[in-house]
Amino acid sequence: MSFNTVTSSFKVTRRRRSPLMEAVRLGLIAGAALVAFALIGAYSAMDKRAVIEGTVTLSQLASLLIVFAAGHVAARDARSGTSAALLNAVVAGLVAGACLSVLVWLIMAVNLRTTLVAASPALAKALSLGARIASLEALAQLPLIGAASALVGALVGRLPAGAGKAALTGLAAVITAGLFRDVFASMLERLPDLTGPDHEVFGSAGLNPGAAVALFFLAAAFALVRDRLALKRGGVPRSGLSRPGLVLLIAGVVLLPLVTNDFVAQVAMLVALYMLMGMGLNIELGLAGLVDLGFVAFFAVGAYTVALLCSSGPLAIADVSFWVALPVAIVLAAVAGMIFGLPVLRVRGDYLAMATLGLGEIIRVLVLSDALSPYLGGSQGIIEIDHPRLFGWELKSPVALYYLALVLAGVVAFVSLRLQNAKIGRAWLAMREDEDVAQALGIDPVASKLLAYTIGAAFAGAAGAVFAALIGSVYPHSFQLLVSINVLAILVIGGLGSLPGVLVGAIVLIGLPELLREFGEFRYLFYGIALVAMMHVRAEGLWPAAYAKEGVHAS
Amino acid sequence: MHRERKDAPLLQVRGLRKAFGGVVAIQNVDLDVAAGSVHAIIGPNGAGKTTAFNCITAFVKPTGGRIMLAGERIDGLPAHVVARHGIARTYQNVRLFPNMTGIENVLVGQHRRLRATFWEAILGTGRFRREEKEARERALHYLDFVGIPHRAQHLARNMPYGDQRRLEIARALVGDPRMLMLDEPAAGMNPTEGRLLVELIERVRGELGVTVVLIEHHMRVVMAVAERITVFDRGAILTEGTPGEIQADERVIAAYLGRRSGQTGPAPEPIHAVPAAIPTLEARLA
Amino acid sequence: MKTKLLYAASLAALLMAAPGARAETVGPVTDALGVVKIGKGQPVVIGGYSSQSGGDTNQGIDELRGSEIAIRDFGGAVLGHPVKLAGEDAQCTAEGGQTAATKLAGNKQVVVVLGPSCSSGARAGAPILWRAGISSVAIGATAPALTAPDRPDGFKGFLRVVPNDLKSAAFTVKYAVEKLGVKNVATIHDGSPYTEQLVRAFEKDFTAKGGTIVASEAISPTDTDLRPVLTRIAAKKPEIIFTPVFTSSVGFLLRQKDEVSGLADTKVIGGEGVFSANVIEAAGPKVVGFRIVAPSTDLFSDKFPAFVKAFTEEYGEAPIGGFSAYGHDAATLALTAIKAVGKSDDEGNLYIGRQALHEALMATKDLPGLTGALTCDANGDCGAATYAIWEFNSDDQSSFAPGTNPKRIFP
Amino acid sequence: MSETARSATEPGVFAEWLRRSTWVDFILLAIRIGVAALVLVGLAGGLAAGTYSAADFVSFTMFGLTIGSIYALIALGYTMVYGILRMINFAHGDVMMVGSFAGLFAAGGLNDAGVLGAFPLLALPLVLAAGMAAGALVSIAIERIAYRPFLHVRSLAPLICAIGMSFILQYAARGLFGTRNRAYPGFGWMEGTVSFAGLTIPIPQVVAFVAALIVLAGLLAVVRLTRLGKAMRAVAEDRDAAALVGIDVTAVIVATFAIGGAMAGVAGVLYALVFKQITVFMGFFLGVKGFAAAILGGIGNLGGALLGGLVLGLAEALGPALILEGYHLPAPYQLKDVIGYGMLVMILIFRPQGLLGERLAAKRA
Repeated sequence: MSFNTVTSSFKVTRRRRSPLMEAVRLGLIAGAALVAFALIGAYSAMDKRAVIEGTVTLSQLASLLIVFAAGHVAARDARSGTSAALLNAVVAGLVAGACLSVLVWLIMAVNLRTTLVAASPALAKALSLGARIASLEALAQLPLIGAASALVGALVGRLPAGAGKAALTGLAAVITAGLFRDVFASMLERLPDLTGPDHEVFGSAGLNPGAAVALFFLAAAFALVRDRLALKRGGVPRSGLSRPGLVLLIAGVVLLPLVTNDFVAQVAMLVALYMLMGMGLNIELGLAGLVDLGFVAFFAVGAYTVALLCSSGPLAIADVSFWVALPVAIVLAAVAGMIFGLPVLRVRGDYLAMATLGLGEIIRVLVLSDALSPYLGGSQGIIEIDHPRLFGWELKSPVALYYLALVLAGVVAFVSLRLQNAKIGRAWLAMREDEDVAQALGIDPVASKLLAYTIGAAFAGAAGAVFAALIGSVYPHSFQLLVSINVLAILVIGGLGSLPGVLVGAIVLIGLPELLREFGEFRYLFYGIALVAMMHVRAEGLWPAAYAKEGVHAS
Repeated sequence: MHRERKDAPLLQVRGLRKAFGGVVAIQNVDLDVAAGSVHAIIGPNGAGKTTAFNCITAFVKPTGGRIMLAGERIDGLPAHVVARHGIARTYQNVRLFPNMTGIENVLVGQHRRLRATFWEAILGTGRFRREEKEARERALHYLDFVGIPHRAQHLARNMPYGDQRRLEIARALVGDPRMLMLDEPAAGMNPTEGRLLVELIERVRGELGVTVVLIEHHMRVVMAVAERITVFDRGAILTEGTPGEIQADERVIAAYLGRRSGQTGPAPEPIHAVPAAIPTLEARLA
Repeated sequence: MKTKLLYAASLAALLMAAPGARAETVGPVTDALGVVKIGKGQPVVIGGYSSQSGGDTNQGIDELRGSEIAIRDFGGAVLGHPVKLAGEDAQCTAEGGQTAATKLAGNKQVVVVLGPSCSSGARAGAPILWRAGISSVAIGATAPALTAPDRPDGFKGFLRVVPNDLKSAAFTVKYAVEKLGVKNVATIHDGSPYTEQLVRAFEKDFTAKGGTIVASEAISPTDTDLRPVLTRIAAKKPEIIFTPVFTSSVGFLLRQKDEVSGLADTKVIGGEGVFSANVIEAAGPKVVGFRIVAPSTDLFSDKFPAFVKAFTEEYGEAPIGGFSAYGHDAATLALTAIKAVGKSDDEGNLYIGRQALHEALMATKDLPGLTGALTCDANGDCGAATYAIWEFNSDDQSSFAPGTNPKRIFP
Repeated sequence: MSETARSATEPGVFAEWLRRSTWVDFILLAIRIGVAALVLVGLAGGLAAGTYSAADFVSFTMFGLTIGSIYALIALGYTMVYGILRMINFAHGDVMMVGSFAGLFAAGGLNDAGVLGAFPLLALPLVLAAGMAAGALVSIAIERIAYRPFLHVRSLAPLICAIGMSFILQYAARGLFGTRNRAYPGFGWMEGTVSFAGLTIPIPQVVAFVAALIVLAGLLAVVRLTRLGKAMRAVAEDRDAAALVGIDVTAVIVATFAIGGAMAGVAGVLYALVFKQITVFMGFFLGVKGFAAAILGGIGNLGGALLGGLVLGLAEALGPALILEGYHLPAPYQLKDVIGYGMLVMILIFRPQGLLGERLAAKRA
């Protein structure tokens, strides 16, 4: 049964149905999503986190949004008039809510827990929203709330374009502020206290209700004003990121850790590390078209090199400065790339993906093994790695190390750009476009792929070196296949072959999930959903490479 | 360093054979292309012309036989090494780098001419910049040479078909080949474009001194530019000679006619083209 | 100009970010490391970090669930304030531990932190928390170095309720040598820092006592067919196999052991990671006769079944490993200390001094926990550390109850 | 004339090889020699060490065949889908996990209904059917979500989507069914063992091996004898041409995914019957191994999938004992994945068509 609920929510076939049937169908889809959300345990977990203090929890918000979307879609049907559209939305909302009611009733009436562990009385209690568990009142209120939320969704869709957009902007602002409470709260802490102690914007978990209302109207007003201005200038209100957007983004990347707390700096640091790796893989995959799932191996080579050279622990083979170890790490990673690259690069496409996956796993298993543990520490890793020193300063805090990673990322971006616009970069692109033709033009495919692979590996080695210095210890557990998959996903989400895309991808896939770290058990579930959704909505990535964009406009 | 004697064959093919599984595509192909000449290969569809091309440019590995360019064996070498010996080609169904611009396509064609190293590129040294600048100028020059100077900044995939063909020729020429191999360059062209193509091929041979081998169905074009013609039929060479000899050869006409009756979709042009080409040829010779 | 400004700004940031808590007086409390003020009706926030994703998810989720049950058992409140557990994901990696710890350290309301599950995370995370004045009570980090007398200053704020590997290894050796009188032992670890370290400690102790390690093998947690490695072990003819690996591997090991000739009479001794009902399900009938080294809970044996019952009701499944009990004990230890040092003013605000809390934690003595009486020593080891050998005697999962199944057979 | 010229200048074989080869070929030859030397030295050392008796080696072989049958079952599903789409279904291993759980719940239901006790022989087909149905359903969903929208674009989207689906399946299953290890029921008659050539083999292992053969035969029959099979082969050969001659390509692909998913379900249930316990995270790496087996045998080749699975299983079981033992490495079985993946990499480099396959890798490129 559970599988049917999961799959049925995806079966969106485009058949002509009567509007009412369509509304019921949408309601059922939303209901299935709600039930799945509850049954995987996400509802209970997220119910502990408030978005608006004492008013709305994260799971309630998510549920409301699902129904909101269903109502929005139900009312979008162009065939029906406003009242009919609103009625459709209400129906969809009622149905969706009713699905949850049925779930609550089932939980209490039948023992589902032998199969579905999350179908607990606690879940039923949470879904009863304060009423007596599974009482008539509790069961009846869910469809009503659903209908209301769907109605709002429909209304927002039926508003004049500007107003609707403003409402959505306001909503988005409140949700963002509530979700990323920790970031904004830490920023506010650094500002002089303007609002006074009794008017705190944030409670212990989320926005305070008053602040939420104020924020909603502020953001909505801002959106309205911006649209007006844009219209006045004769432009179409733009969506998506533009050149000023890029400048803003970079400014944010550079400055954010300064105005918030160590945690944000730490996350930014991880984002910068993944950017480094992403740019390495971008050379391999984005430019040369080599799918590499063993990328983490070079990250490991860099990290272990620094660990062995800079540790004061028992396994150290030297105790030199980080600045000496860094180039060594980069060179060794590059050499490793060359050694692995040579044999595997004659393989193409998915085969290459599997061959590199195999190589990455081989490296991990070897590093972990008892056979090599006298040299690499096995599962105990290498500890007591010194932090880098710069003019007598020990780069120890997340902020300092973040800037170290950022500077390296800048250098790597510069090198990438230079190479892209040189003979070798053109050769890579040509190889990606049509390997046979490129070869017939005199490009040695193995040599140029090998160079791409080597350079990519070198960048990953640099990331690994910083990683070791940041954590102060390295363990084989940090070099799982997941890291390679993460980097690959960053590239695809950001836009293959696009440097700004790497930045955006790293922020979206590494930065945002980190801020929701407390829901770690659902991290990869949402990660998976995000990957799939992204491919459907915007397969070319959030910030596609310039030429791809040009192509879209021109054709 | 490779100075070709005008009379010596630039390309020598001996006993070339290629089989795909059990199917023999070509066999016993002997071919001599004189340096500085324009040599056409004609024949009905499926006669093995493109397979021979692919063997010469190392796109496929020959099953037997040997290929020599200016006395050096090139069969069995990887395609990029063959390219470095000085063979450039175009493709029956244009194969550009669709997501790269015109100038980028031509720049890729200069790959083996450019000397700046990887480190020079990263550091942006003077030599690198000079070379890049010169390469761009050269690329523009060749775009101009083939007649599409205005396409430099367009994505290859957005260009009209005729321009794509020209771009492909520019990309092949820019690497200073000794021999240019054109696979049906006039396919899909109207008579005007065909004439321009003839002119272009003449200039390639005349101004650049590049030997040209072409596969072509448009007899008008073939008879206008070729000095020698090799006729393929059913995987083997039927005959070889000057345009005049070929036009007089009964077997050639029979081969075309014979194929025509047995085949569903051959090139419609040849039958009418063979006689119609004669005035053009005479005009050229005069 | 712009770059100069930026430079100045980053320097300023570096200064601001520099660690160091200062003495602070808030309300009625003065404390060397700072004071947490909890407004009237506001929750007391206890941080938690454990492995919520990645390969060790089961263990990490179990642990924080154990802590949640402890908070419930404590009445859900301390000194009139509700208790809130802010659980973070430490992923059982160093960087995960570091990130989670940084996040918790950034939250000024966090009073104390429970966790992490893994020594790698503790090594990276504990110093960060202590720099922010926050003590941490580890649940599953067993590396001896973390509470060694010569540990770095950053680990002063680190306590743990799980006994370190040396204690459990020493006890196991004692059992093998004194009770069983065996000479030849094989060991298996699964490449995790915990099992490897424990196995190494055991091997060292056992060899010192005159025993021989005939085979020291390793598997991977994702291995499903252990018969080849068991065949290799069988060739060395050990009397017992010591392997503190986790539930899946134990299940495969026990089920497949009898398919390998020559091991039928070789006893397997597991670790406390499988002190749970789930190992009965995983190993099926072969669990009978399986022995594990786990805390001796006989003093409080009525508590443990109650805990398992409460856990099962809350989460729909019984604890998967043995570490949920440590999660419970860590929370109990922390709440007891908070209760001891928290001071309320007339308006109902609660004040907790960080240094005072740390001292109260370190002063814990004979606190009744699920795993025994908790007493902290000078280095932060609070584990009850009274071990026992338990033997499973039934393959009925519902029969899991320390005392009956598994039954304590030593001492 | 040319004949004589040819024979006069015909160089020796070595000179000819030297002429044709580039630096890459030299290095690859060096790698070949190096790997061969490593294996041979290890082999000699391993045999000389004499750690194991002949009976041990017979046991190793049996273990290898058991796990190999499981790999083969997974590989069969893989190879079906890959043969048609030329895309890795990264989530295939997780489909197997879903099938395994579906079988578990079916068995639980049957047990509660008393069917298991009353008709023990009926249990296996019913449980298998449940696993197959669930596998097929999930697999069809994966096709719909991850593959169909990207059928006509050359991009990484299907790969990324499939990775996403793999995460979704694993973690949704974790949320729904919990993290604990689940014991799989035996069905009475499956609990026993059979004796064969002096070995005592548990019945489920025999069942798994036989099932792999039956599944292979069934798939071969489908592909060779049915209309659907013909259509599948046509689509595998050339999707566009198949569409031109009136084959409903989408339907064929869906059917292929369904069959592949059902095979994964079979693999899941049999895996569980052999190894007796399952968890929600078990699928991913088994899937990778299954894919390795498919490549080893020659992707798209059904017989190859079976052979590849068995060879991979044997390599993992025997490799450490035969090769690593010779180097006196501590804990050689920890390195069995090095052997498994190493074999995969070597096969990809030196014989991309696999043991039985045609040269697809080059053809596709």
